[in-house]
Amino acid sequence: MSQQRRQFLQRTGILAAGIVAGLCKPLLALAATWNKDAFGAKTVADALKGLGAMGAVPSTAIVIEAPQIAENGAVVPVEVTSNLPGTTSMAVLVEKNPFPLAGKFDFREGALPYAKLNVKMGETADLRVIAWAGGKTFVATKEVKVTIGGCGG
Amino acid sequence: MAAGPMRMRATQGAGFTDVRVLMTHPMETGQRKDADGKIVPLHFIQNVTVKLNGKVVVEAETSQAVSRNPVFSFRIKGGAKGDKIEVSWLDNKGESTSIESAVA
Amino acid sequence: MRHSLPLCFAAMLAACAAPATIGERPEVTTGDLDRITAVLKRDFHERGQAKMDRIELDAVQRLCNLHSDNPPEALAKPLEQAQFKAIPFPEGNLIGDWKRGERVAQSGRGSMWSDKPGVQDGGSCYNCHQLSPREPAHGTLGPSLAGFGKLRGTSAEMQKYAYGRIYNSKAYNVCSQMPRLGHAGTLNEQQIKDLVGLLLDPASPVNQ
Amino acid sequence: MTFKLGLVLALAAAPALAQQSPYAEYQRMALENAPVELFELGGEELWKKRQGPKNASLERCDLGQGPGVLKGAYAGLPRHFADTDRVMDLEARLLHCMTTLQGRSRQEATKRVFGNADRPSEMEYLSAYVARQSNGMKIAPGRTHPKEQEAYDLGRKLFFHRAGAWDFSCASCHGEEGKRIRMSDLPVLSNPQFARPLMATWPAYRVSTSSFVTLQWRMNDCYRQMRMPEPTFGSDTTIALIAYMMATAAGEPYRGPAIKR
Repeated sequence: MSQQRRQFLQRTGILAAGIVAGLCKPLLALAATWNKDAFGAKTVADALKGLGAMGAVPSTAIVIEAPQIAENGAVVPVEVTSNLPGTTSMAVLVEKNPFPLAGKFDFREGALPYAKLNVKMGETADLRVIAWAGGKTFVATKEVKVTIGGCGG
Repeated sequence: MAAGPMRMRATQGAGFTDVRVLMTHPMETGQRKDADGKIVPLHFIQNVTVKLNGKVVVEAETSQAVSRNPVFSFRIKGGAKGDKIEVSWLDNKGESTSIESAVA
Repeated sequence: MRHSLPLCFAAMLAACAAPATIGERPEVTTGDLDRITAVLKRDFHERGQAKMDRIELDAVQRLCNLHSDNPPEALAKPLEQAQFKAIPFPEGNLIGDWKRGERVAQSGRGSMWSDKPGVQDGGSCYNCHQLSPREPAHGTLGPSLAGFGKLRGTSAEMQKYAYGRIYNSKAYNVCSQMPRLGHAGTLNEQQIKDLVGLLLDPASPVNQ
Repeated sequence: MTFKLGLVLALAAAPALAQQSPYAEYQRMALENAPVELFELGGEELWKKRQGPKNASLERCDLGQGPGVLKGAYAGLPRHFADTDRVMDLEARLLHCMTTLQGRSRQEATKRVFGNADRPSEMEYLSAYVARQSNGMKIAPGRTHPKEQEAYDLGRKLFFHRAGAWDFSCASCHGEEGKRIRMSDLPVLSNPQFARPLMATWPAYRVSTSSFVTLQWRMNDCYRQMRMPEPTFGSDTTIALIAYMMATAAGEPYRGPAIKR
């Protein structure tokens, strides 16, 4: 465990998280939207079309942190940050997955354009991250190699 | 863990509050076969919402490509000790869960 | 680089901190082997195709356990010869279909309690060996077999060697770490021929 | 003087060691983002849950540091317990507490010791919860009682004992430095240098199956892949092997539960 994580856990040890695990279905159902066209797309091109991000411009201001080699494709940690001023949304796509779009994050006033998640990757592929900023779309990619381990039995 | 606990930790970082949330969910792709060779139906979280003191700050749409038992981190500008953070999820079957805690 | 200088220092330090016996393979006597077998008989139970007779040691296992996998020549040779004699070499061409062989080489199934009884399509070859250079995810417990046939040709002698080595590796090196895949009933004659094809066929990816 | 130099060099080598595996970066990131705490939470609930014919919780269970003491308990196992006159690992001891404190039958309590992603087992949840309380404490299994020495010796012999349909011992795969199965590195578990970091991170969340796995499971699944019959849960054989490997890792600060491939 990293020093950082240990400190993190110690610091948060005092926090008694009040768990309010309840059903608030009607409220959420009303608020929720889910982009069927983009998430149902089987190719990156169709997913980008669904997102309205076809002409995204490459940008080094999008930072993708992911391992170069993943020991297992079932869990690939990905951390995305946009340093583009006025970033309102980011999307994470896994190029060779059956459905490439993994997630889209809308950041409202008060949130930083940052997200960390674990994604599944069927095979070695590029991660493609889109950012929306100032009415334009930007893109960055990073390859993650996925390997086979174990006895396979 | 088909149904189980949810966990959240909101901690102050350098100029932001780090919100780490763990969810118990199978995130089925609809392509996996169970022990009897039957396809396990598609079952995954579609929406994740983060609220700060009741106001929405992050709205996420997700797919079955997110790993089982999802773990997300988000960052909220500023954030003071005691601020209320609420995270909720909604899946494709209409099930949902939420968790609330204060910034530590 | 696994044997970098600082690493050796770390290893030395770690070794100093531990009792001298740790890490070494202990000497065992025939009495020890009998005691261990009795413990295993008490602590294990059959499951699926993995029956309790698998606990019993045969002559090869007994010899290798007694001599830390390094038995004297005088004991090893006769046993190797006996193992060799028991290999049922088929007549004629032993080069099977390398495509089927590749599937057998890729699969890690077979002979486990979790497998269906009977022969599965699994030789577990890539778990330990490099074969086709197209498969980067190969183990390193055994030697690389890339280019195996290219280097050795396809003579009847070589076919027989490859077949025999897969059927019963202990016929060539009595304490080899490689399973006796034919002898143990994990692979059948056709599957071993297909693996010979994978190793020797000039068209096989192993020889590209 | 020379010793000091060696120490400095060894310390300097620590980061180099961590860099050794091409997966080091993956393992660091995956651990930071792993759902291990969910299992610890589930374990805490089970520890406190009243169940069995005696309608009792496990809160008075003695894991070697006194009834109900969890801090450092895992790092001190396996060890000899006077009440059973037996060397026990965490899972065997938990089973003992389920049968004695909760009055459950051995058969019922071991009906499902290894779970899966859909339904983890009680042992898995409880192992996660108990192991966490040894975080940062040095691994120090019992080595003084004659039965502890006996278990260690048996474990060491078992580690190298070749048997079964494929003539394997533990050392067939975990006996030589720098080897791997497919792309998985194979730690030499008889060598403290490799046993220490490995044993310090069990039990663990296994990302390939999204399930939480314990050392009893690891022994069981290795024997499955060695083409042997099945070792009985909590048997002397499995405990002896765990005792041997934990003793080989002694002195390492425990830092689990962690993740595995």
